[in-house]
Amino acid sequence: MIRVQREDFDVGAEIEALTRGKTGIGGVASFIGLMRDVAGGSAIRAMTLEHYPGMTERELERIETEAQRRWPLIASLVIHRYGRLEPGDRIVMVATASAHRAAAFEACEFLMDYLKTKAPFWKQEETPEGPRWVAAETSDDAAAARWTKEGGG
Amino acid sequence: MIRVQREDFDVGAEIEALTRGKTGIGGVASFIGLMRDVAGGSAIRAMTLEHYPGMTERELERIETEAQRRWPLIASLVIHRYGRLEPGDRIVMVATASAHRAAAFEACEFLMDYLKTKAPFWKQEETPEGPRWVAAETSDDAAAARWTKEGGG
Amino acid sequence: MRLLYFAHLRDKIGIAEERLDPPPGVADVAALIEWLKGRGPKFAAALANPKALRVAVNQTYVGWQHPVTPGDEVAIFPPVTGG
Amino acid sequence: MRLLYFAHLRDKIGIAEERLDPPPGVADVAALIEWLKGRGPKFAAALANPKALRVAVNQTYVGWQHPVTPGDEVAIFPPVTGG
Repeated sequence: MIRVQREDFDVGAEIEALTRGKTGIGGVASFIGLMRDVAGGSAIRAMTLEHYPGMTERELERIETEAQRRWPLIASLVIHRYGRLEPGDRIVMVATASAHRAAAFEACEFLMDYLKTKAPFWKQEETPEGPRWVAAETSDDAAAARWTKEGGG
Repeated sequence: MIRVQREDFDVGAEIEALTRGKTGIGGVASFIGLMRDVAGGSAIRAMTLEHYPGMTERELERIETEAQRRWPLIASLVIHRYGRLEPGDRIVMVATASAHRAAAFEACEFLMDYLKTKAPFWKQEETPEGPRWVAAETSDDAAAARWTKEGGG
Repeated sequence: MRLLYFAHLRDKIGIAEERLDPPPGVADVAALIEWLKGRGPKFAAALANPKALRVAVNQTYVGWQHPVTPGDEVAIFPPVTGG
Repeated sequence: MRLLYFAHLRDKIGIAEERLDPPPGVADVAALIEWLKGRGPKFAAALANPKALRVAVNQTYVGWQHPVTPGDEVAIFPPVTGG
């Protein structure tokens, strides 16, 4: 399941809803991205996440489908927020459930790596020097590329 | 922080407590181990986790210290339950928080792998054929061994 | 054709969305970008570095040889920074 | 010396914990296991396969050459299955 929303989410409730009644699940890996108060040496007061409505949902669904194709997932979830966020706020959550932990961990990392390089979101930070668009990280491209090399789990 | 307890835990509340006020955290990786209703081809009604009080805490602390030495963690948490559990019940939770996601993911996997092979817990399952002690998995030894080969993050 | 610009590309161009009818010779993404650059100095500056551009046609990432047709939704944006 | 047995080892031996005074010649883990095996058929059966045994002295994993002394807490158990 994927969701793109302005509102915050409840991590415990989301994992509970994802796994409830599915007693074949042995492990749930999850990742929560939080807004940091520093970036590139500047203090960040807040940031605004812009996205491309329509394409965002399509890309997240495509990435989730790919993860389900590569690993034996019993359940998966991607939630990504947009709008204005402050330090400590939750930005993104990915959770993957499988019978065994290796598949859950790998699929969770895969989803985060692909989301970072493919989901059409852009961050604008509010710094003491004014607003600043965040530049893409080459380390994110490298992280995503390893899944192409390995050819999947 | 490590905890060994009979009671269940609240995943969302634990992550919230672990990260609150630490606005340098960019990502939290977590893993939750759940009790499955099948194992080795048998339906499992329940299981009882026995442990070695005293040594369990020492081993978990040792493993957590090692993870903090290898990766730049801002916070970490290991909770492991003991006693009687039923399918769908939470068994274990590991959470690792860092500025960036790669360190959080790696440390979380490391903690789970080491916990599986070093923390003195033993599972006895209630099967239709009677109680059965779970045998150790060689795949768990292999998973833990990769951290020795790689020499850390 | 519906054109969408996002993030700092939109800031530089000064437009978020527009409807355009490129001439018939503009048949793929590369030609469209070239044609847009000829529309004024803001477009020329914003679209100067092709490596810093990502293009989606009908909400799917495409390469520069991908065809564009009058009914398409074409989005041009910088590399993404979500997650 | 305080001896502890866990999981199916405890079930086989029939004892969870005992206090023992091994003879002075029993100076390391290997000698202790050998001496315990001589205490009866249940011990001999439970401790027959050294590869299936893990040993902790004073709550720390040790190898078979690790010394044991009268004040130690020695735990013998099968490979762990937590997580």
